[in-house]
Amino acid sequence: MEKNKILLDVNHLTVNYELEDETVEAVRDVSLYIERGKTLGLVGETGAGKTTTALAILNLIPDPPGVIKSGKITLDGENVLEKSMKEMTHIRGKEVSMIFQDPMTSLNPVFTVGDQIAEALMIHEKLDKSAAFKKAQEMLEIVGIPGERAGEYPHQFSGGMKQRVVIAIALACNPQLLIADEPTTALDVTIQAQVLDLMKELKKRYGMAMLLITHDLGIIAETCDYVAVMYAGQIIERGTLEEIFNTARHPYTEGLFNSLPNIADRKERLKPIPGLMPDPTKLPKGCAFAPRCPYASASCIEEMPEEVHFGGTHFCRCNAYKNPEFRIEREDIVYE
Amino acid sequence: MKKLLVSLICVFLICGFVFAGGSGEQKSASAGEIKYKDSVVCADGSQITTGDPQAINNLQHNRLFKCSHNTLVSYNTAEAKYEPELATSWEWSPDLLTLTLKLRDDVTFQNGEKFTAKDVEYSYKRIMEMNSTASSKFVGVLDHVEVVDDYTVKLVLVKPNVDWLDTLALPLASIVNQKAIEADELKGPWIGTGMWIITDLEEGDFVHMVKNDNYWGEKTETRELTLRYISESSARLIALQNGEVDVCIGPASTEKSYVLEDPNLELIEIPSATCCYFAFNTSKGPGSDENLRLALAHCINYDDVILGASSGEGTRAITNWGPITYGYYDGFGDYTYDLELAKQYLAKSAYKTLTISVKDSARLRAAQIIQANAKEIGLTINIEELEAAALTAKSAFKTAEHESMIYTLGWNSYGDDASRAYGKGSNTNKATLSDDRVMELLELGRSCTDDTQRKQYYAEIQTLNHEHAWYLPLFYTELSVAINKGVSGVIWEGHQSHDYSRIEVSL
Amino acid sequence: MHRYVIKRILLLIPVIIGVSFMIYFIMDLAPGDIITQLVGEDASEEQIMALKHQYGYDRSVFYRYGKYMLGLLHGDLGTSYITKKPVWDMYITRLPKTFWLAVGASVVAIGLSIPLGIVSAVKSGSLIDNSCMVLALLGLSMPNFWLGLLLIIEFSLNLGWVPSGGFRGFSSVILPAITIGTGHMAVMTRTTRSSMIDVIRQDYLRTARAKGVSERKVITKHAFRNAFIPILTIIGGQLCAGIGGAVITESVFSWPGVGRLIIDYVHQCDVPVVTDAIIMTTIITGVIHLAVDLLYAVVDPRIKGKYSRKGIRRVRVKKEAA
Amino acid sequence: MVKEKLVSKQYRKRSRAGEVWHRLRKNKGAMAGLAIIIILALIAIFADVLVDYDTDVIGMTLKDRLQHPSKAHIMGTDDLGRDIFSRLIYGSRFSLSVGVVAVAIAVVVGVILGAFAGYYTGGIVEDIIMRFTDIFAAVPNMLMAIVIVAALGANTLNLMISVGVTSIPQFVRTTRAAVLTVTGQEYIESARAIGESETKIIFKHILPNCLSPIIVRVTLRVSSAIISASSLSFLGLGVPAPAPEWGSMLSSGRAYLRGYSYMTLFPGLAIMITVLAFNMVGDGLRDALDPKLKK
Repeated sequence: MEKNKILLDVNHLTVNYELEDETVEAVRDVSLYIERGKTLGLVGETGAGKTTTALAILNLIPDPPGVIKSGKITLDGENVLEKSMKEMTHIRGKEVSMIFQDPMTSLNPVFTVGDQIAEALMIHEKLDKSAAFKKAQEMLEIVGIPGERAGEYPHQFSGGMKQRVVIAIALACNPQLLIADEPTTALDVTIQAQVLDLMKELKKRYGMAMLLITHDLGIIAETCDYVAVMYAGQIIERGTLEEIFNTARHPYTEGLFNSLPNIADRKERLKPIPGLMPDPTKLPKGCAFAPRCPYASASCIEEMPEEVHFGGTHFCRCNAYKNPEFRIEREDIVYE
Repeated sequence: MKKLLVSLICVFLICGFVFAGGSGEQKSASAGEIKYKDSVVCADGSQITTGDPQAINNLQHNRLFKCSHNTLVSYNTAEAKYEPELATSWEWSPDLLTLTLKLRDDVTFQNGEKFTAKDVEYSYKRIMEMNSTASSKFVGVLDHVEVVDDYTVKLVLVKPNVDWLDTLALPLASIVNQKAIEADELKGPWIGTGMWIITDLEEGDFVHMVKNDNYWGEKTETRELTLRYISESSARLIALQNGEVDVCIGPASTEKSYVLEDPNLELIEIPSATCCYFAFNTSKGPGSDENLRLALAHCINYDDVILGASSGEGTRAITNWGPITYGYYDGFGDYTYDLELAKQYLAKSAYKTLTISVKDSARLRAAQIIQANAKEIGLTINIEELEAAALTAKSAFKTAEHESMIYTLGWNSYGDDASRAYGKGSNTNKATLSDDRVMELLELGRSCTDDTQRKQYYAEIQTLNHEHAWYLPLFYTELSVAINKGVSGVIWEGHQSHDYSRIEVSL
Repeated sequence: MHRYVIKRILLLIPVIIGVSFMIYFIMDLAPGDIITQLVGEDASEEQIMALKHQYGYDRSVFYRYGKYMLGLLHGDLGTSYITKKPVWDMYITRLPKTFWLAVGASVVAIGLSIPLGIVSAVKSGSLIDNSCMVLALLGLSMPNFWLGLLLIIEFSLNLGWVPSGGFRGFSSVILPAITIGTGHMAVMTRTTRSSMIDVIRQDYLRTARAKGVSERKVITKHAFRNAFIPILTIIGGQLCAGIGGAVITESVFSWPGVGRLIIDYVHQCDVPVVTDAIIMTTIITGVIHLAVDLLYAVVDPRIKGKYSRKGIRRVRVKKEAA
Repeated sequence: MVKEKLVSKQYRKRSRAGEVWHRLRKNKGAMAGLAIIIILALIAIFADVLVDYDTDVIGMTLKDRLQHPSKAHIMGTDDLGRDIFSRLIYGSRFSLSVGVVAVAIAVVVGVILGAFAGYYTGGIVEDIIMRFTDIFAAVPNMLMAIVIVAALGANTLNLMISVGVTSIPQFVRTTRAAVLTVTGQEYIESARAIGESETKIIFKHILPNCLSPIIVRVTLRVSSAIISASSLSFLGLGVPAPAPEWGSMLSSGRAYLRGYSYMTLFPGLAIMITVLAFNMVGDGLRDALDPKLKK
């Protein structure tokens, strides 16, 4: 029973992109899990490996060049990576659905939105064409689009509407897990809020678990139960929403918060993290964040940091904590 | 690297299947009592464009019109005499200006109309007014036609012409039906009195005919006859070997062996009346210089020309005259191959270059060989390749802008045919000759009824040509036809207007 | 929509006039003398003069062209100088044969190239892809007339399976269709591949996969339909080329089609036949292009919107005077 | 330090041409094609040294006619006893020069017209140029070429002209499209702002930036020009005999298909290999000039 609480369990996942003359280590030894009905937020900069992790769950990493080098992904007790192509199609869209970043490009321009929603229903629910289309119209209503627009094509919809359609496709078959890959990044701020509210509401209604990928800490704060922070292909810190937001341990996480504008003190200067993420084809031997880290010591460059646990669910990967005295010099942030 | 490898393999495969050519399948001939094919197909390399006998005058059309239409008289090449066809008998007036013909009274056209003297009048009038290639044979020769009664006509000529019967035997002088033409201007002329009714004509493809069951003469077993156009000689022969056709005109000389090897096929070689010759434009330029002409005459290696131009399938021509044409004479013998003599002639000439205009590949090859021959005596020859129409225009009698050319002329059997090559104003007079004596001789020959005298006139023309080298005769093309062994009843003609009308193919 | 169709058809008219003018004049320039062709070389002066008058050769080329166009306006394509037949009749007997050849070639090309192109795109970089591309390149580089000859040698001469030429039923279409189809196939395979590769990278295929569509369907339904427009353009272009007459292939295979009609009569300086045949080709080509453009809208709904809008062809930019 | 590391090696100092050449060099097919073209060009240039025109190429030895490939004649002899190999070598001159000159004609005319049409958008200049292009493009290339050759008469120059003229529309359209994109760029506005003359802007600023699509089209067009030219020769509308143009060699071998298929095989292969080489280089150039198109 206890084991069944965990819907998705990713263990030591490593994914490489093997190009002609170089190898990109996109995901390095990532482990994470999601309990039923909960939301995990995956935060990180562009190129940190968030999307690759998500795609690996659906076994959708483009191959070539992507290769899952090692790891185990257990969904509802079954290893996803051992499934055949055909078995995977039964999982995709049925057990796990995914929403992609750019609604402009994630709908097929040559089919009506109704057909695109209905297709999932026809595959998984074995509905016939007209029944599926009817259900598709219902789904559109649910996401706030008049059902009669089902016969229209994606180019006739605005960005926010398209994302609603994408959500309708994803939710059409009541998946247990919804992976949302930066679902609002490409949208206007006002629309972002609407879409986010819609997702929250639907999540509640269907009792789904969700993996929310974003680089927007605000969204995380609003929607997630747990947060994992990724940097250069690794999860460098994980914990509950409160743990991360109130007692961030990793210097990078700290840096993320520091680079947010302070609404309370508008005159305060932003403190961005200096430098850029390392070239994923030439990752350093030690901590990938070391070159940018204000606390870095010589050992950071040489040694790969281990996970340091802080009780319960909270851990981070940082060599500095070998020194038990180490604490991040934290400023008080009022964040809501 | 992979790509290169694959390319190489492909290239080898291509080479492979070209060289790996096996021999075609063999069909066994069935024995038994003689049965005939219902449908016979004859293939040719030239296309038929019209079913109107008076619109055009060329070989492939003549073959068609010999099936579909009739003329008043016909010429039997084998026995060298004129035979009755729609006319039963004829008689010349003493002044050789009027020809009276008695006509058959049992002939109907394919549309059911009765054939009478009126049709002769209509047909000949139509030719005269038509302004076609055929008209030139009548215009200026025939004055008018008099209908004496239903079955008697009188043809009144402008001037005496002893060869007039020959013109009447040409397919262009076929008799057509007025009513049919007035009813349908396009397909009306298709209707004749012949054994074969043209049912379908797709130019560029085929002409289909069915047997006329009301034909007035003796009929064949064959029911349908198709003349098909297959332009490629190889393809034509393949079609014969595959049994798609029964007659293949002009198989390529290199492919004759396939015919000989095939037990179902037969090769017919016909002595040809087509002469290939070299013509100088004697009216101006280098061609007007007799020394240059003789220089070339003595330096050409004629055997090489035959070999190169016709793959050796030609016979040496001594005189520019048809071998079956009235008045043939070659008593003066060949030009000797003598480079020294040629050089001497050339030294006397002011010209050292000459341009040869040619149009098709066989003549082109001949020109190339002559070019190589001439080089040995220091005469530079340029070859100018022209479109058929362009060359015709350039070398017409009035324009005559060519310096020299290689030409082929299909000779007919009648004596006055020579005026095509030698007569003043004739566009096939490629030498642009206007020699007074030659013109006089032609005129004399035209109206001479005395056999010996007439032959002498023609011999003199040929001797003059040999002396002055206006035309250098090269060779007579050899004709061959590949046929299905069972083919019979065809009259093969040296001038290539074969008569298919009585064709039968035994099975 | 029909505004668009009507506009396109109207736009075809100046093109046809231009083409007719151009071809008529070029043909008229040709060195041959049609009159000698008609009456033969032994014709008398009077005959020639009469004919010159009859065909307007005693006046300027503009007169002849004007007369010709006047006929064309009345829907009369004129009569052939050589055969004296209405050119329309001559053309219309040839057209079906050319049409069958064009269709046969397209069937060969489409049937082979689309699967090959898709496989190449999906397995991009693999041995299969490389082989397909090399084959396509070879097909592209192979002169039609040579391929035709090779096919005749092998399949007609050596094996005796099919006729070597002429138009006689289905079996005779095979070789020429393959000959033309090979060249088309090469182009089409390459187009299919590159177009598919562009589409395969698109996000919406990921969406389709994520909702559980099988890989096969993702490619054949979702990707192919999006990749189809460039392929459609190529098909249209090749059909047009085919209708114009594959001159070379038609002469290799003694095919009695439009191409041979043109080449035969070009040699004989038959101005009306050549001009008419080319005009007809232009018209049919224009119609095919239009049909293809309309099909775009069926394949891709985004294009439909463009057709209904006015003045999409050219956006006029007024430049300010300096 | 860190920043430098992040600059991908692709963008390390290299001129655009150098960059293209670098990418092209990695494409084995294109390099093989280039090698073939260079060899063919050398053969064509030194054809006179390799074979003697008068004796080997057009000199006839009738006793040697129709000999199958052997040591003496590695590709056999033709119907007039001429060595096919020698003729092929000399024939490279015609095929290459016709292809190159024809495309040169088309490029000069097409690019100038296309540039003006693209620059003076919306004006009468564009209208006239594009309507003419439409008219030319409306007639199938091969038919157009046949009509032109038939009118001008069959010789090498006219062959080049006819093939060239039929290629013009493609270049007009390609150039116009490229110019249209470039004209929208801001540096053209600034050139205009500093008062440079329009002709100068077209030829100095716009055209050099439109080169890639034109270069690709040139290479690919040369290959189709070679095919067109040999097709015309095959129809008897090309280089007049006895010049050994490959297409006309093929055409004359047509009568000897049976039993003497080598007469058509070798010229056919020669045409194919040449065209293949140009196509491979063209493909390679396209990929190299436009990295987007590569996988």
